[in-house]
Amino acid sequence: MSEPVLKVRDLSVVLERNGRDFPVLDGVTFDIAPGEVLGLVGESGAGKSMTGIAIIDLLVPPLRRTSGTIALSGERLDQLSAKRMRRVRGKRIGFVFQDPMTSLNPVLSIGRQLTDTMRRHLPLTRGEARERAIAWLTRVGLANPPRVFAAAPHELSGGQRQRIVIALALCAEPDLLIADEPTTALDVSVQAHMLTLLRELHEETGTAMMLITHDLGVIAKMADRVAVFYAGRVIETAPTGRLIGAPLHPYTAGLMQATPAPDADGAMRVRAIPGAMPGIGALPPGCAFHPRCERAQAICREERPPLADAGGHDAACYFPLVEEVVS
Amino acid sequence: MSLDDVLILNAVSKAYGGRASMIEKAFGRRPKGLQAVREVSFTIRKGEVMGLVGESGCGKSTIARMAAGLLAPTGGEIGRNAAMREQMIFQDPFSSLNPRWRVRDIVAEPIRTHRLRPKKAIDERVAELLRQVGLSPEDGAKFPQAFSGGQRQRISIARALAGEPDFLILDEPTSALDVSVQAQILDLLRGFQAELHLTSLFITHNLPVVRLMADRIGVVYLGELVELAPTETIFHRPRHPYTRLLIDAAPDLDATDRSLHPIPGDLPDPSDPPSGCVFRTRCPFANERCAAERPELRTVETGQVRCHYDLDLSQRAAA
Amino acid sequence: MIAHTTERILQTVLVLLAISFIAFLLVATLGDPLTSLLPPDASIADRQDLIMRLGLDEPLLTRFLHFLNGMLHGDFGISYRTQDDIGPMIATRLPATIELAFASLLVTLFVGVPLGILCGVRPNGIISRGVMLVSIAGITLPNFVVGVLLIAIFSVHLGWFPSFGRGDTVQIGGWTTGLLTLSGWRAIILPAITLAAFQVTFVIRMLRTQLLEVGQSEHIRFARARGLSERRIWSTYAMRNALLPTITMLALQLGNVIAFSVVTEGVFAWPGIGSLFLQSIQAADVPVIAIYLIFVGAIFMIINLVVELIYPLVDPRLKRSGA
Amino acid sequence: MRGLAEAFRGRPGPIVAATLIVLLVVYAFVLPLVTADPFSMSGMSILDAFSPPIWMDGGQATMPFGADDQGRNLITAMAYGLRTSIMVGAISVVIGLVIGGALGLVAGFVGGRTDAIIMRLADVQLAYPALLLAMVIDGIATAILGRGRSNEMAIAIVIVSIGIAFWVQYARTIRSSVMVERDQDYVAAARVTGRSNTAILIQHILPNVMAPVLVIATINLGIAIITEATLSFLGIGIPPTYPSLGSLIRNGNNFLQSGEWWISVFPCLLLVALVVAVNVLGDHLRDHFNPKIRGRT
Repeated sequence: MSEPVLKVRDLSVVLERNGRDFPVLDGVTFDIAPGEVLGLVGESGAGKSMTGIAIIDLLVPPLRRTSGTIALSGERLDQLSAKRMRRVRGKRIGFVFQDPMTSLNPVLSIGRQLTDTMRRHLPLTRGEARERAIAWLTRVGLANPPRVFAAAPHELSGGQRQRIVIALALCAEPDLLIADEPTTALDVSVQAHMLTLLRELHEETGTAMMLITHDLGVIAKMADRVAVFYAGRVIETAPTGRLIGAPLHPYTAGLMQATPAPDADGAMRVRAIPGAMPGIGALPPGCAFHPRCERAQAICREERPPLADAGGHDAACYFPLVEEVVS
Repeated sequence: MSLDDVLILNAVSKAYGGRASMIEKAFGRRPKGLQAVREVSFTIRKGEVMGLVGESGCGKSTIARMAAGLLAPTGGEIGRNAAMREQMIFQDPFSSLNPRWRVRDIVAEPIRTHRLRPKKAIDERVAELLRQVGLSPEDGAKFPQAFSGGQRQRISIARALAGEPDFLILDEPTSALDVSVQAQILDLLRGFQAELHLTSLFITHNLPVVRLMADRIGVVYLGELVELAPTETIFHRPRHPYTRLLIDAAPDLDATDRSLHPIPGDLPDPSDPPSGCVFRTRCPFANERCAAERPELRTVETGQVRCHYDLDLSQRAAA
Repeated sequence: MIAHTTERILQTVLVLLAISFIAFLLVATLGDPLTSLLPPDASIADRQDLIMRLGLDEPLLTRFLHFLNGMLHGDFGISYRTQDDIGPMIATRLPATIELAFASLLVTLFVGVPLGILCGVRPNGIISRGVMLVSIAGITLPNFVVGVLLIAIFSVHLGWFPSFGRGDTVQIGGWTTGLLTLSGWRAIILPAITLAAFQVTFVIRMLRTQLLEVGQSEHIRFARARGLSERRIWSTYAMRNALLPTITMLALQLGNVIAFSVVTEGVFAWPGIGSLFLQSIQAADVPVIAIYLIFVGAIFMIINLVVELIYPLVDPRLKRSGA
Repeated sequence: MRGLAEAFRGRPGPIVAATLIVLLVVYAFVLPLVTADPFSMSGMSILDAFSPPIWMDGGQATMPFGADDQGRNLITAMAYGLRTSIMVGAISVVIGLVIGGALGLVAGFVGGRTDAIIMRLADVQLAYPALLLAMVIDGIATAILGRGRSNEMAIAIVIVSIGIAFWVQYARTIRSSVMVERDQDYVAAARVTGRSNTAILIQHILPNVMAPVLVIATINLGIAIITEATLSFLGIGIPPTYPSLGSLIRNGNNFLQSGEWWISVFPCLLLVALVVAVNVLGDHLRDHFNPKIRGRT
């Protein structure tokens, strides 16, 4: 296997409140292979977006990274100076934020924002940057690129803006694209357009992608592999098909059953997990999921299960759903 | 209005804006209004759950607010029994509870308003309702700020049940919630549905959710009701192209078929809707007739559809 | 857009007419011009003559039209207190007020803007915290107290600057300026600081709040995530968003500047229209008060209008929402 | 009450400010009960005229802050002046609040034409800063009522002038808060339940707009006190023969040049202390009640 594009080991982030540190991310570990799409899935507050922000080192107080190594194509990002890190952001890691309505600077033209970003990272003249910007606007499927180039963000729809956000993230040709809930703020019909665009660009450029979402449907269509987050920890990773076909962790299974869907007979079913995900500072000892877990036993309450390495489908659980297949 | 009809909407429309300014009046110009809802008709029968689906800005929430009597229609009429008790559950769990009221007063308000219980029995009733929605009676002494989004929706449900409504309106009740919390709320609602046989209007943009909850579903596009049919008919034999495309657009959990099915084109400007059929600009079957003539809402078998043609849409179109 | 502009201009004119009418009513109903303007031993004929001359026998609306017409031709009426024409009274005092306002604007720009930017970009720095602490005083201290304390320290105790007047002035055409003499410059410093105290703190706090808000916005986070340099982010991406509302708010604070100029001119016996207004209030000189009201109202409404009409040209967000 | 106690926990600035306000109020309302009015003949002693503060040569223990040109003991005169300033400020805030609050509540809740009329009126008034307006109203009242008015009349005129000059701000604040609350879903829920407009306005909306009203009333108390002091200082408001902080400073200002600085500077400092304390408290209350900062966590 070749060197992973991104290698995250034991990443931990804390939130400082009243002089005390509360864990927000705890020992997050995963790899992204070249050209791979890794899906990060979980509920709000599980730490998936925080992971993305921590990788590009944009955490702001009271949040702080306390441990972990982050390597981009072998280079340790966690050891870079702030100045060199700024050269990584945008140039080697592109980032797409969730809300296209607030992601663009309202008083600068689209063209200005694109050319500024490109000229920061690539040796381009003003004219070349403009040409490339227009090419990118065409590439992300916008009609009449010269008009869009001169337009201000408020003149464009949410879908158009998200296309521009994607162009901004990719215009310096990064090795890795982190997309944080890129379709959550969009309607179903626009969402499918955006996923199609992301898939096309991913196939054309070969850029590896980290796709953060709470939507298992998006995961099923887009991701090669999945990491499931719960209460700041990765509790299961697997190739998408295996995870959706036969999840090992009871939480993953519960999450899928909580999504309303027709069963084999075509009847709709939904099954809720009792209780709620523990908030920051309210983590129980042992497995963070044990208070809600039907299978929990004494050891789950006392000792935190490690993310067992089981040949590509790993779950942090003492009593995984080994043989059971969830329909 | 038959005894079994709880609410009748007859060609109901709602237009916004369009107040002429001084100058516009002087020049005799007509201001551009926004037609949020256009000639929507349907009837909700006693004991059924009617669902409305559509994308944001399609007018479904406006319909809900008109059904609740919060907005007056600018055209058509809404028939309802004057003595009918209504309740509503809202999308935003934060703004739907008065932050200065204790939970027990919030839940008791409909009981007091409609004098549903003698004064002495109110506390007992509130405690019972809080237990029913999965909270404890002690929670009644707290203010809404002490609760999470999911718990707040439970309080909203308790308040709605307290009013012993003849008709319940749910406007995106789970859209602000995470999947696992959504499942809990849907479970709770389904339980009450089965137990109390509530008549309700359930509004959402989420197709699996409406499929789970509703007996009949209305599909709304650009202010118009384009299709109305029993739930399983909508999903197995949709008759409007928009319904078909909407069903296909949402990614399902099947990781073996990775095809995506975007609806072609963009949503038109709602203040300047297309001529004829509102969906024709994005419809794969559209022809000249669709641009020239606005289709009627036709009754077909068990449902109604606003399309000129009888299309076979039971299969997903090829990707 | 054009319809909108015309409508706003019409509205402004209407409000100005309303203000003028109220001011006119004050003149017409309050005080008795005959006893104010005529000597006590004036004859019936003299009285009759004055009534005719002032048009006091005509209907109210006609008199209002005369009043408006007079104003358009530079005839603002006669002061009860000094019996002079109000127009020249204002004209001779206007330069002093304008120079004072200009000097305080300079102080605001050269002190307020840099400090505001500093406090917004480095909110936790030692200097920023100090500036914010001092600015509490600036925003709460009454204008006249600032003046009195400045006089107590810099003119009485230290004797650096004069405590009243404009110093030596030079006449250039119709304009009397104090900015060409050393004593004129020394005289304007304390009043200018007094008048600027409020604006400076206002600009600092406003810029700081705006920059802090913009600094936390999603688009700045996105700009950082694209690797743009901090210098570029603050100087272009954040500053443009922060400056517009600050400038607008500052323009809308003009009314307060006018009010404070009255106080400042009172404290420093500055011979501008503020102290004229003050003397008129003390003497219940209604015609001058009325003209001053119209004058201030007109300035405020016009600035408001200009800001509102120019804003869309500067802020692309509003380009199309006007119509 | 518990909410109020919680509002101050761990915040030294506001605690100091609140304590200072309590002390100043005690000073202003208790000292005049036990001392002769320095503005009556019995309260002055011309022999003590220009007596300096206690730490300067010739200072007297009975006059720690010195005496003014008429031999009034400044510590007593300032208590009387402070009492006038606090009362004028408070009553004018109440007047502005009653007028503006009622109009704002109605404008925000009823909307439509009523709202338009009230707000156009407010717009015209907003062309003038409140301070200037208070000056004009005071000046016009003087023109109507004539020069020879009594001290009590002068105080009443100042109170009304400031009250009227500030109603717009209350009206606008309350109107916009009402409009925000009016569109909240909890109001819609109450409507669907069948509550009447009056019940919704009083039981649902009013409790939610009280916080911003309290905040703006506190902040405006400071501004009203400043306005009174400014008017009196400029010789428009309260006459120099009656004690208020502004009239004391105005009187002292005559002797600033000749070196008797304490006659104006001490009332100045007292005014500053009062206003800064009120403002710190107001700022704190504003932050405390700001839903952007608090709440949804």
